[in-house]
Amino acid sequence: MLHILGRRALSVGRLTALSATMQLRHGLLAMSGHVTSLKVYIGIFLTLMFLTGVTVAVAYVNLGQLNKVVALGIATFKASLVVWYFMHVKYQSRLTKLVVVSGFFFLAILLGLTMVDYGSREWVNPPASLQ
Amino acid sequence: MHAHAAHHPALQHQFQTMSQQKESAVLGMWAFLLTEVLFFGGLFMAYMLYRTWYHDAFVLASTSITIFWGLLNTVVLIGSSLTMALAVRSAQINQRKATVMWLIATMVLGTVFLGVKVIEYADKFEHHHVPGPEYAFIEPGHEPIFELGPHGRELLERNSAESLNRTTQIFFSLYFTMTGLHALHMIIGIGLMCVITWMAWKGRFSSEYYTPVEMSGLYWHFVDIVWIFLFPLLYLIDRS
Amino acid sequence: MDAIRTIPATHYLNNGHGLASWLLTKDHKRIAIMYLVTISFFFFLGGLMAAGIRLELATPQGDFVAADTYNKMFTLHGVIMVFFFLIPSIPAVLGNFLIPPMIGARDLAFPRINLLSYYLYLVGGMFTLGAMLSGGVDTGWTFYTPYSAAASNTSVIPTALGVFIAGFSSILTGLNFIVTIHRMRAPGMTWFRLPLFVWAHYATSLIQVLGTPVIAITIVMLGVERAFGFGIFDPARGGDPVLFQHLFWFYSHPAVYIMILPALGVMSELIANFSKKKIFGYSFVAFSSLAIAVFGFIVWAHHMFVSGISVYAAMVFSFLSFSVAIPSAVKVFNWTATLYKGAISFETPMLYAYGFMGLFAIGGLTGLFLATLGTDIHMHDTYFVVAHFHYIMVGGAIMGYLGGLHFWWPKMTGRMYSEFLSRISAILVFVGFNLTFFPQFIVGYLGMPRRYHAYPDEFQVLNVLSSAGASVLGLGYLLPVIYFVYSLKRGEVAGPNPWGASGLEWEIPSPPPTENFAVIPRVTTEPYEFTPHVARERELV
Amino acid sequence: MSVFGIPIFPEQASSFAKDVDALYFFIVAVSAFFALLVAVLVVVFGVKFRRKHAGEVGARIEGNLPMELAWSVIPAVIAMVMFGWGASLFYHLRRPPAESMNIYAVGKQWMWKFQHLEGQREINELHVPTGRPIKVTVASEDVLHSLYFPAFRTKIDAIPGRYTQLWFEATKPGTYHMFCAEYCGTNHSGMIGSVTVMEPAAYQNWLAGAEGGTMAERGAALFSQLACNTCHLETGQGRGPSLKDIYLKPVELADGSTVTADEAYLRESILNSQAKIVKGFQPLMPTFQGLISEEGLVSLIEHIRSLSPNASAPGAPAAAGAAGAASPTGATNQTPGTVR
Repeated sequence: MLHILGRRALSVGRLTALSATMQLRHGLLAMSGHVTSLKVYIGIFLTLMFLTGVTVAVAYVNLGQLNKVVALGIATFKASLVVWYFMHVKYQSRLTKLVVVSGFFFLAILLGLTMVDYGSREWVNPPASLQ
Repeated sequence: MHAHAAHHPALQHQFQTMSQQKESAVLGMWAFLLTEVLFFGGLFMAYMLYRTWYHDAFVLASTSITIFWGLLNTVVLIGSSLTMALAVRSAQINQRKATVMWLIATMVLGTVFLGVKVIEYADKFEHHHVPGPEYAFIEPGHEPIFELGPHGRELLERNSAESLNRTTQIFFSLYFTMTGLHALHMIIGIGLMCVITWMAWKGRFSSEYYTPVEMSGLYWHFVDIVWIFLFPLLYLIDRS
Repeated sequence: MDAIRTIPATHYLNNGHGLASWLLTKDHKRIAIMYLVTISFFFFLGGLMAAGIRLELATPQGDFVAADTYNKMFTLHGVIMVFFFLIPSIPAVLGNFLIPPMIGARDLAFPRINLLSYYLYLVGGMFTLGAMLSGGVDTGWTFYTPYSAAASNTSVIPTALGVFIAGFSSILTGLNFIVTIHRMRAPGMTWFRLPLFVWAHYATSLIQVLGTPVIAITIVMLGVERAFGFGIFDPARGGDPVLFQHLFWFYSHPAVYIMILPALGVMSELIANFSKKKIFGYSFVAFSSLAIAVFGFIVWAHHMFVSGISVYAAMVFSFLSFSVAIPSAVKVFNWTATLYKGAISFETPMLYAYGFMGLFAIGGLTGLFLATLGTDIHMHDTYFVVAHFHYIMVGGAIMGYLGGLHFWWPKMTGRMYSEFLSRISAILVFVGFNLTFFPQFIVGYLGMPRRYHAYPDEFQVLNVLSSAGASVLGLGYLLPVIYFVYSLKRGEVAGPNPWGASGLEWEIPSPPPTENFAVIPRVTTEPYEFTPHVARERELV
Repeated sequence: MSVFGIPIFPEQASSFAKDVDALYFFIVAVSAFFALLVAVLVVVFGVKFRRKHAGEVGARIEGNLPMELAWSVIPAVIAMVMFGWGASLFYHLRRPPAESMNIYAVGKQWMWKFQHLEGQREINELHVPTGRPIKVTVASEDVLHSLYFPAFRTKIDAIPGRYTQLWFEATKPGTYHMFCAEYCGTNHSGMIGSVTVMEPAAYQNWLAGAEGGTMAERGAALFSQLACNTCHLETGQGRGPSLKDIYLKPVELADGSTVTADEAYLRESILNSQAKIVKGFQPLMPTFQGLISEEGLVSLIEHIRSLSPNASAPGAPAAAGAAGAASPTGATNQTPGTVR
């Protein structure tokens, strides 16, 4: 952060110019949008169907702890396909992509930092390495 | 107004150009979906915690749910995502009738999904799998009313009926809250689409202006994504 | 000079008459005025509750009202002040009014959604009022489980529903601002030419969009638990009541920044304009707003150090909590440096700005005691905490709100208020505030817990001081109502730029026309450019 | 400490009160320095750079990077000092010494109930000796409460469904406040009590006034009253495992994992007996959920503890795990029971 701040303070002019370019770009970008071909849509649909089958099938195979990793991995991949193609993020501005990513970033903060508490509740004694 | 911008009837007064208007709508919709991610995120947090705490109960409760209905609904919902995407595409390329048709197809599939949900809920009501005073997952001393998974017997033996009744209730509380809110989103989506379909029928959209179709599409796909996660999390815990 | 001090023939206030022209308006300025009226109502309602609380605490015995009534009073005080006053105050009134003209736009990106968010706010408020009239609610504004889910027999669900609905109002306002700031800036209005007020609102909006849904879902879970007997947080069903606190504070800690960040934005405007000087280290101040917004999301469990979270989690969160202190400190230092070699004058808004600097500094610094684990164990849930957050929220957010309101009042109404009375009011607020809340630091470290209806005798003197201060503070808050209302008809005509301030909003007439700008301006200068001929001084009475 | 008869500073009556206050004064000093610095600068600038005439504008100063960095980094360093100091003190405050004396506290709407091992029971009053670390294990029968001793500078929430704990070593005889610090409903402020710190001899005298036997004896009575003794034979031949010498010992479970038989585990096993089945035994024990009060529960645990004369008093925050997440072994067990 500080690094960025520092650079910014040093070169007000450059960044101002940069923002001006961004302004310009937003005017040109994405007027009537990208028309995705039927083939892509059908292909994505079939992939999603296939992955649904895989996720059900895998549930019947005992992979131990890996089961939930695989299930969530497939779900995440499916969701990404929907976001990327059906929701046209592929053809959207970087800002939209940033918005999508930040949603999951903040969700990760919520889940991750809460689990910091629950994950260490049973550390009755500090792990040997800390003692 | 800027002189060079062709004054499209759908251009609102606060905007200078159609592209500015559309970009605003897209960003606004995505910001809204961001909100939705965090909204369901709270439920996923609770789910994650209790699944770790009450693993046995979650496995048993998950096995008691019929995969068939969940799978059917997944297919239906992904199908509806396809038809929705095609509706947007038709609007983009000025095919009014196709737009209306695909929108109707989407609504039909959405309704099928809700119908299946009704069947599933009714089943749970009948078997007292709805949390509350009537709740009973397993009658002490009785065989469970659902088919046990491969480890089911073992899980059943190492937990008492009382403790399972207590902790599976958390699973079903989350099940009903998650699927209930998801279904509510679908109902709102279908309502939204009724309006959009009517607008499409009236010829309000064109390759110049189809933002409302696209926005409802984004919403609908998001609802689909939520289900893509709910399906494995609720239906598919450890069937091996 | 008098020639330019006129009220234009048509402006947003007289463009359309009758109730419907207000209730169905899509003009961001009219919506801002409707918010102003409504939140003022809630502010005085919440203030009434505060008066009841301070009256009760004047004696140790708990003899003014019954314990139940007292509990309902502090609950409603908290719920109303947090959700129906502080959170909407600056964004919904000043932000709504000023962001479009500041960035050179005709309106927000989604005027209809703006109106919708006002009505959501109103409906949420009605639910809460309804809950109050139907017997009140006694859970505290934090709604902690299992008390709220199982033990309390008051109107928890209607109140929570009110908060839930108002939450969506907040989300939609934030969403509208984000899109507006991204997409509606006039040509040449680059990110680094934005007034810092806009930066602060952008950061605030991020929190509103990202945080509010989490409390919404938490309320839903609480609601289904209470209404249908679902088990999620209930320990009797194996749930964890501490999970509620995690989810609650994931929103409610960042919510503190929803309340204070816009006030920080107002401060930057006031300090720049009343010292006629560019803000020192503009980009640091701008980025510190974003840093506060983002870091605000990783510190929440410092509200839970004695709630039974793990020792190690407490350490992680304590460490992270200090990260928020740095950008806040940076802001204060930058404002101070801005004053250096400025051309400072002390009209009422600047008095508020000075008051704000002092109170916000104390509020922020006392936060260090609570982020530090060793001391928080003793201070948690005592009056020290109460004093600390009132220094931030009342001393910070409300001082910022009032300062901003005094600064932009001529823009909103076209008229000036009494400078004499407003200065008196600013001084009363500052003195009354310190008298009310400073003793609470002391009584807090002595160990007096918060939410106590009766307390041990030896705390009485400090409590009486606090109650006495509250009456001065109350007077300070009532005065503006009088001179503001008076100014509407009789106030001196202000003209477009009575302060000689910089910023696009001062280049349009006061009150502005409905469309703000007849021609969308083209921006060519940095923010806070003051040149001698631009700085027109208004002679003071 | 008081000024003109107004108290302004609480008594220091525990071994770590001085440490907490030292950290407090350190932060006060830092805060006062920065608050005064800003206040003085703001006032001086306000006077010195007052606008002299209409139309005057401030000097053009954009910013100064070294200064910005200085006032970002210096506060950051000071903050880290506070964090480190606070965290190490906190660690000390949260870990009872191994030789602590046990007292059990149960919060309920709206009173605190205490039990001493020797059998004394008190409501809203607590008697403790000086010079010995005392560990208070805290439970709640209904909603959240928080046990708070300002003079000792410590508090902890009472959470239904699990145990939490705090400890202190009283240093100064006298009577001090005891509060409930977490809002718990109508008579929240009615949960004010007092803690009386006594010289050890006086405390022994006070204990001698106990009626109805020690806590362990009460627990033993309850043990047979609930017919626990019919299965939990000391020989280990009964239908339930022997409880002799199990306290704080590892217990192997049916699913292959191991837990430590601490208060949290014992509590869970009584209330929700099938949560963690001991290896080699059938899940036959009835659930005592709802049949036994929090106070009875702690007596039972105390009885079980007394069957392990060689186990040292717990030195670690055993209760913290009561509602913990999955055990580190990844065991797939049900967690804790609760009393309603």
